Amino acid sequence: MPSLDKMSGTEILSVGKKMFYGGFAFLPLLWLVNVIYLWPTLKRTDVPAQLRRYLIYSILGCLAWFIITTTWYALFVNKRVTWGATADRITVVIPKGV
Amino acid sequence: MLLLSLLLCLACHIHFTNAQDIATSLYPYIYTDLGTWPCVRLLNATGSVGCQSTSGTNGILYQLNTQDDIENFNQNIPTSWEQWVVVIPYGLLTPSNIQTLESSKRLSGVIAIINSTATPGSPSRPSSYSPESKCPNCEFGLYANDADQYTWNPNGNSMIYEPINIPIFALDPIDVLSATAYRQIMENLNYNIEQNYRNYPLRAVDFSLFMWAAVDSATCLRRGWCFPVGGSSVYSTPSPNLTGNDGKPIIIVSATMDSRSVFHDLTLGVENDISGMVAMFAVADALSKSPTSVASFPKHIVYTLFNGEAWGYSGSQRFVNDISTPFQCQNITGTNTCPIKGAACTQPCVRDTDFTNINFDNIESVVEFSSVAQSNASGKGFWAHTDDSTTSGSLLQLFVGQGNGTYSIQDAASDGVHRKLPPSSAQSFLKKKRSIASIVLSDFHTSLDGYYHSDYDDTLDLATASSAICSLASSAARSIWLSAQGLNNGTVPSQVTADCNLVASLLDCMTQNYSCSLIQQYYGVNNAARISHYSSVFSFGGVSLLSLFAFNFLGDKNGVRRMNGTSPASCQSITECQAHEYCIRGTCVSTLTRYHDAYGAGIGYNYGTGLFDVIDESAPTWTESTWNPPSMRVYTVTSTRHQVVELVIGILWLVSSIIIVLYLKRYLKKTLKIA
Amino acid sequence: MSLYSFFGCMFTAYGPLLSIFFLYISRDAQLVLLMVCSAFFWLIAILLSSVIWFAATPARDMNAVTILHSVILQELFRWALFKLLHRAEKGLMIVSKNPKSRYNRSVFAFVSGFGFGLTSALVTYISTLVQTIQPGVIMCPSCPKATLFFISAINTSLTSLQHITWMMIAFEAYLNLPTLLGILQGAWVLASHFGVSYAMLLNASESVSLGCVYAIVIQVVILAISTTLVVLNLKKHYGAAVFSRTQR
Amino acid sequence: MATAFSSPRDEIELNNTDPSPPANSKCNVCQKPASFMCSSCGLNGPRYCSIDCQTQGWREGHYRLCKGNEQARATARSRTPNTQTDNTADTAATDVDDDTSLSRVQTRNSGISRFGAAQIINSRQRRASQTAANNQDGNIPMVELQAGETATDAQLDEEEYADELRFYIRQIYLVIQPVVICIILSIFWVKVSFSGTSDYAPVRPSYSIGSSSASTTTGTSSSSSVVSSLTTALVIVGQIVVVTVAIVFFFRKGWIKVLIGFFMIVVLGLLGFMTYLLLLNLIQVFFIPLDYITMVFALWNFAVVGLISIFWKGPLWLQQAYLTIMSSLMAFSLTGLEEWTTWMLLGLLAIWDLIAVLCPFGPLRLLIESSRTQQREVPALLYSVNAVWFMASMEDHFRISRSFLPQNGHVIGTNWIFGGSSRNSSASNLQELQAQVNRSNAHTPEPVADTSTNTQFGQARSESPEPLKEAHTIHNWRHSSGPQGAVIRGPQDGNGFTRLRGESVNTIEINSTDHHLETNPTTTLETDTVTPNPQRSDSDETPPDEEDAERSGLKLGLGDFVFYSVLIARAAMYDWITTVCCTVAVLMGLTATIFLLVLWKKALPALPISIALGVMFYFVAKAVLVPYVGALCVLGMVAV
Repeated sequence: MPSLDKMSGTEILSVGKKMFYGGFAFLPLLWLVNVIYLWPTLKRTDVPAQLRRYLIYSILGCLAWFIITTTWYALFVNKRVTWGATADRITVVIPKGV
Repeated sequence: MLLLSLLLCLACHIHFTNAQDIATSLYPYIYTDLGTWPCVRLLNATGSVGCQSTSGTNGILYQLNTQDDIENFNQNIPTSWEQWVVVIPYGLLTPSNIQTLESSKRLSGVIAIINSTATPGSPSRPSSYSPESKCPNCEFGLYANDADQYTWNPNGNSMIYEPINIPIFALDPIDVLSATAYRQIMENLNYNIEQNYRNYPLRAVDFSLFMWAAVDSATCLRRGWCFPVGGSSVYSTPSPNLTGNDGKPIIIVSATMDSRSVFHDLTLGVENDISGMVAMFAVADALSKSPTSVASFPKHIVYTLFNGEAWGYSGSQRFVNDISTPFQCQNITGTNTCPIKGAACTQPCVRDTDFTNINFDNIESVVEFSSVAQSNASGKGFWAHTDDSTTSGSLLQLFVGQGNGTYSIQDAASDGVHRKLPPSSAQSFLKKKRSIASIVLSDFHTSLDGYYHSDYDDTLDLATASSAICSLASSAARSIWLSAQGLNNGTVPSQVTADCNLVASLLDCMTQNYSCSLIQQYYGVNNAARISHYSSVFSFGGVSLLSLFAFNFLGDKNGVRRMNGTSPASCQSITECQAHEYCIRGTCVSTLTRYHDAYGAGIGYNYGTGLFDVIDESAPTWTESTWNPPSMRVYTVTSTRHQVVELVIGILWLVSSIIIVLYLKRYLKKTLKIA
Repeated sequence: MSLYSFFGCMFTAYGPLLSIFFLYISRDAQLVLLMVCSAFFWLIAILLSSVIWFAATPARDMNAVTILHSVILQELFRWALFKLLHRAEKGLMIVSKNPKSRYNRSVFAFVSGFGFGLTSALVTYISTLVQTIQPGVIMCPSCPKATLFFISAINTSLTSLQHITWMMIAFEAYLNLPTLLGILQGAWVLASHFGVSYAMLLNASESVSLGCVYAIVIQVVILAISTTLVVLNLKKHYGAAVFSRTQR
Repeated sequence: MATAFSSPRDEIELNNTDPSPPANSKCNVCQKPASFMCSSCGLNGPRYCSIDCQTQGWREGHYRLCKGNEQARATARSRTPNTQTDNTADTAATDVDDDTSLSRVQTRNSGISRFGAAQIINSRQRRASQTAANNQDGNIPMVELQAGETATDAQLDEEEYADELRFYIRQIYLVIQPVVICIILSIFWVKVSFSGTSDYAPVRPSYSIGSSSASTTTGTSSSSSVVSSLTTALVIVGQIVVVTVAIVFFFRKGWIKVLIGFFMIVVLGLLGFMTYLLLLNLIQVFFIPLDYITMVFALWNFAVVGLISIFWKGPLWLQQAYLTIMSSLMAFSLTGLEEWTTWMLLGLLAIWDLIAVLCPFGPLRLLIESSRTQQREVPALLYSVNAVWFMASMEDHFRISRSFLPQNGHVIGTNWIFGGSSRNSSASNLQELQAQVNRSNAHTPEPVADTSTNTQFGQARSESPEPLKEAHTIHNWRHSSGPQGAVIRGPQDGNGFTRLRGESVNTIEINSTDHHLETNPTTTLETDTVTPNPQRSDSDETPPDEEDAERSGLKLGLGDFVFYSVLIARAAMYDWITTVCCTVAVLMGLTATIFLLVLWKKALPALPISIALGVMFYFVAKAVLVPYVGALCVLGMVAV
């Protein structure tokens, strides 16, 4: 795995594109990695301009997922008791005493 | 080299297995573990009651002796940031007091002293302390729907119905272990008092009392983290050929087998359950001595000892339901979750089906012994409580007539106030069929015993109690002997008299010395001095010590010995006897004495999942949570100020060293071009 | 106790070591390796000492005896470490950031002393430190107002610093051993090591009141003397320019 | 483990021993046919027939003319300020455009050094008497010049030697960091999940703070369970052996894709399942209410991203984090074994590694052989006695021919064993020859390193097996020696084996062919002594980056990581003192190699040392040290 600055702009673009499309498989983390990984290369001149678009989309998708998951989790934690048996069924390890 | 080291280590490891890690070896120098009697969490259909705490709740020991101390706790505590564990007399353990203490935010736990005999000067017991509600179990009783129920327990503070989020432990020096715990706590408490709670280091306690269950019975049963409160009732009858369709009326002679209190390990209930149980035993013994066998009488006599009565009449309600509803057994082969081995029926899961012989419609009258120990000496004599003077008038007259001088039996309604039945199993029968004649015999008239369902209910004057119970048992036995023959008066043979020595020894066995000679006759028990009368949790086929004794005793009194020629057929174990025979006191006895399941009527066993679940929220659904082993330990603590000082010193030391190192580095770089 | 005293004790015991390590040693791979090596040597010494302690069953609870052979073993391994480093010095010199620096030898001594100090601090105190998270405490027998945990922390910290100075003096001593000076310096190291260890017997004695204070005072005094010795040595070698470095 | 490489390198030595000295060059001093040249002046410098002649010639005044001397001084000067030994020097070289003498010198030294390791040692020992004086006080050129004899050699030796040591020390250090992190992680897992409140801990020993001591229970059980645990350990090791053999088989068959697929699955499963187990612990210990939806989502992200970043692309730190976490997970899951099983397993595994690598028919060794004969990349399989190990450095597979050598703490062992063996095997003047040639190459004019032309050329050449083999191994070798573990980085993607090899080869080929073009008589020698040039060429064309150095550091191979972590996790289950002891032991095992190197010029692989020390320390500490400390230091309050 070569470090980025050894890669040509087109390669970087393809990497970014692959990671972006890969992220649609419920992989917001991949989007995040994509951004963190490739963002510094945006400064480079030989990197095609589309890359920026892909990265921005990745950020947006990542944010969307983040919001979704956090809201869901908050909902779950607070409503767990009231949901009763169904909540227990989807709980991994039911915490004792609460 | 590797192998060498391995061998070497093998050797040293095998030789020095006594090695301890530092934590283990240091532990005894810091902590003293004490035996504990916690108040635990119970749940019902609507929520949870009792105590719980996550592990590691700790605080400095602090003594509160009087009500004023509690009121002024907030002002008196020396520092406003430490946590305290208050040591209070059990009598001050009331919801309001706990609330007052908790409101100070400085309370982390409570230690309640029940018997403070070891320390003179500490406050004595209040005349009455009952943690029960003012009308115990009324919501499950016969008069649940009545507009104005009589409050039988006016001085009840319903402590046992309080959900409390701090740990509460009891101290009661009744045996060696608890005596050490008591002494330890007291010594450390006195040390703190000498230090005036200000000169650190002081002595602190920490509890762990972690309850698994939460929310309510339905939830915890579903999660399998709690079990229904209950046990096994015992019923027995002298008439072996009792069947449902023989048309003979049935007289139920009943008593309660269990009691209740804040600390289940200490539950004894001398007044509440033991006295009545002993009285019933005495009656059974007296009637068994009748020259003409009671089995031949025109009416059947059935003795019933109900378990779990303190928890919404669990035993009696279940018994009544089972005998009043037609029993059909569908034996599910294959997926059969009935835990009982050799069950007569796997669904419903029952040991035996003999209870079907008791036809509820044939039940004519119920005679129940409530608390009859006369310990609260409110005027010698007993009171006969009835639901309705018309239906049970004749029975009442019979009993009143049989009462003798010193311990007379009076009609509780004789003062013109009709209070109906006190909390009793009879209510369960009448709930099904109001026309049953019922009479509840008790030593209280207008209100329940002052220590009703309290941990204070643990002492009695053996002489007075035994004589009282003895006389009551005699008169009751005579009354029942008569009524079993349908007579209203007549001469009862002198044999039908309670054996006062038996009563005395029974009382002794039940209260203090469970491994007494009387019980040793039936089966071997050793070093079981005082057993808890809390019905504990129900398990299929499980039998508590009390049920075991009741079964053997009643079976012995009501059973028929099989004679090999002249001598009774002797046995060592039940395997040596024929079917339907039991090996009681070394002889094979055939008797109609059975256990019966007793747990909340609102709880049902789910044969699909093999778990219990709540089927009726209105009926009693009490469950007890599963808990990690509770622990309480004493140790020394320093003040928070002291600890903060340590922290500050550490930080200063660290920062200064950092500064020195940085300075030297720069200095060396600058001057020496190195480092 | 609580987290307060946990961090308090931790910073007190390991503060200097941590700051020295992260600010100075960890920046240089070679020094780290050197540190590990000397740490290893101290560990061997203490292991042997503990084996002796275990074997000598009757003398187990005589701490004086234990200290005796423990200190002797430590000094022996200090010497062995010196021998080792002396052989490797050439290599070390080459590898060091500035091979021709005249101060390398002192740096090596310092770092290996640090290794000794670090391991001794870890082995002797870390288990106690973990105990401070739990609520209970043990009070120091000689100073009933202070906790055993904190007093031990102070001792640990001082002792680790002592190890550094001892190592620097000892290396100096071994270098010019045949001479009287060398012998004297070596003797001082041995004596002060014994002094420190035996002084700490006061901590646990119920008879001597405020024993822990005496112990700490003695430690500080000895530390000061050893530091001045180090300073003198360094001055002798490198002139006044390096005076300040020796405060480490 | 990497000691396997002693063999191929030996053989290469032998391959290159026979060539006859060049005919057309005469010794400047004695006019015999010369086989040596002044390393500093290189091809256009004077030629000698023997050391003696050279030293004579030096005395006769060559030292005045010799460029190498000045440059050597330049080197000495230029090296002192920069801390980052060679990397920064190289970056400097690149910042300053191309062929400034500085860059050349730097790269030359860095280049030579790796290669010359063995010879340096030998020549050192040979000349111990002479250099003794100089060695005492650093390597200041002037001193040596005054000292006179073999100034150049001595001084260059010093530098090469220093390069060696610096490189290895740096490697070890880079290895130590992740090892320590991994160890800390495993300790944390253990402390958390054995804190008693978890039902999901791999095993529930009767160990709990304060209540009961582990030793009593294990002690009672130990004597009886030793046999059973031994069998268990044997079973596990057997599985590992089978896996290894299977891997070797696949590899020889050339089913690389199968291997990759297999290991991808393994990694996925590991990341998924082990993380799941650990998660169960954590959420139970900390009473976290977690629902399956969230958990599956999180696990899926974690595992897949890990897979991608390990096998394909991702930030380096992320990759390293994954590898470290994974090894700690592995160690954690291995703590589930019964105590004695763990010890047996550790011992047996260490032994098995040695066998697999050292004995002539060890699978790993065979693997190397085949990798050489078949010119197929060995992804750092060497650590892979188990899947994790292999996976540990899978990304190697997709990188250009990167040797596993430098990435392994045991490299030193390799080099020195190699040095020793070749010393014994071949005539010592061969070594001298080599040494000389090194220096000579140091001065060969810089070849035109034009990548575009190189590529075709290389690919054209890359069919010929014989030079290829050399080139290939040399290449590895060079990287093994590259002070910053630098690699040729070029356009490449997942499946670029041939291309990568093509490149890696062609650089070599180019250089060697340069010399061919120069019709340098000593070509055959140079083909493998040529290392400096490609080193320089690619380090010129590509600024070396810290990443690679770190990456190579991490390449200790999670195999070792897991060994160490298991050892210390097991120790952490008893007491903190044992934990400290075992940690020191493990680090010492890593460090021992470097010190043995510095001391006796020979080294052992680190792993067995660490394991042996660790196990021994554990038991001694558990049986003796802990009560000792408890009595003396904790209660006696004596800080010895």
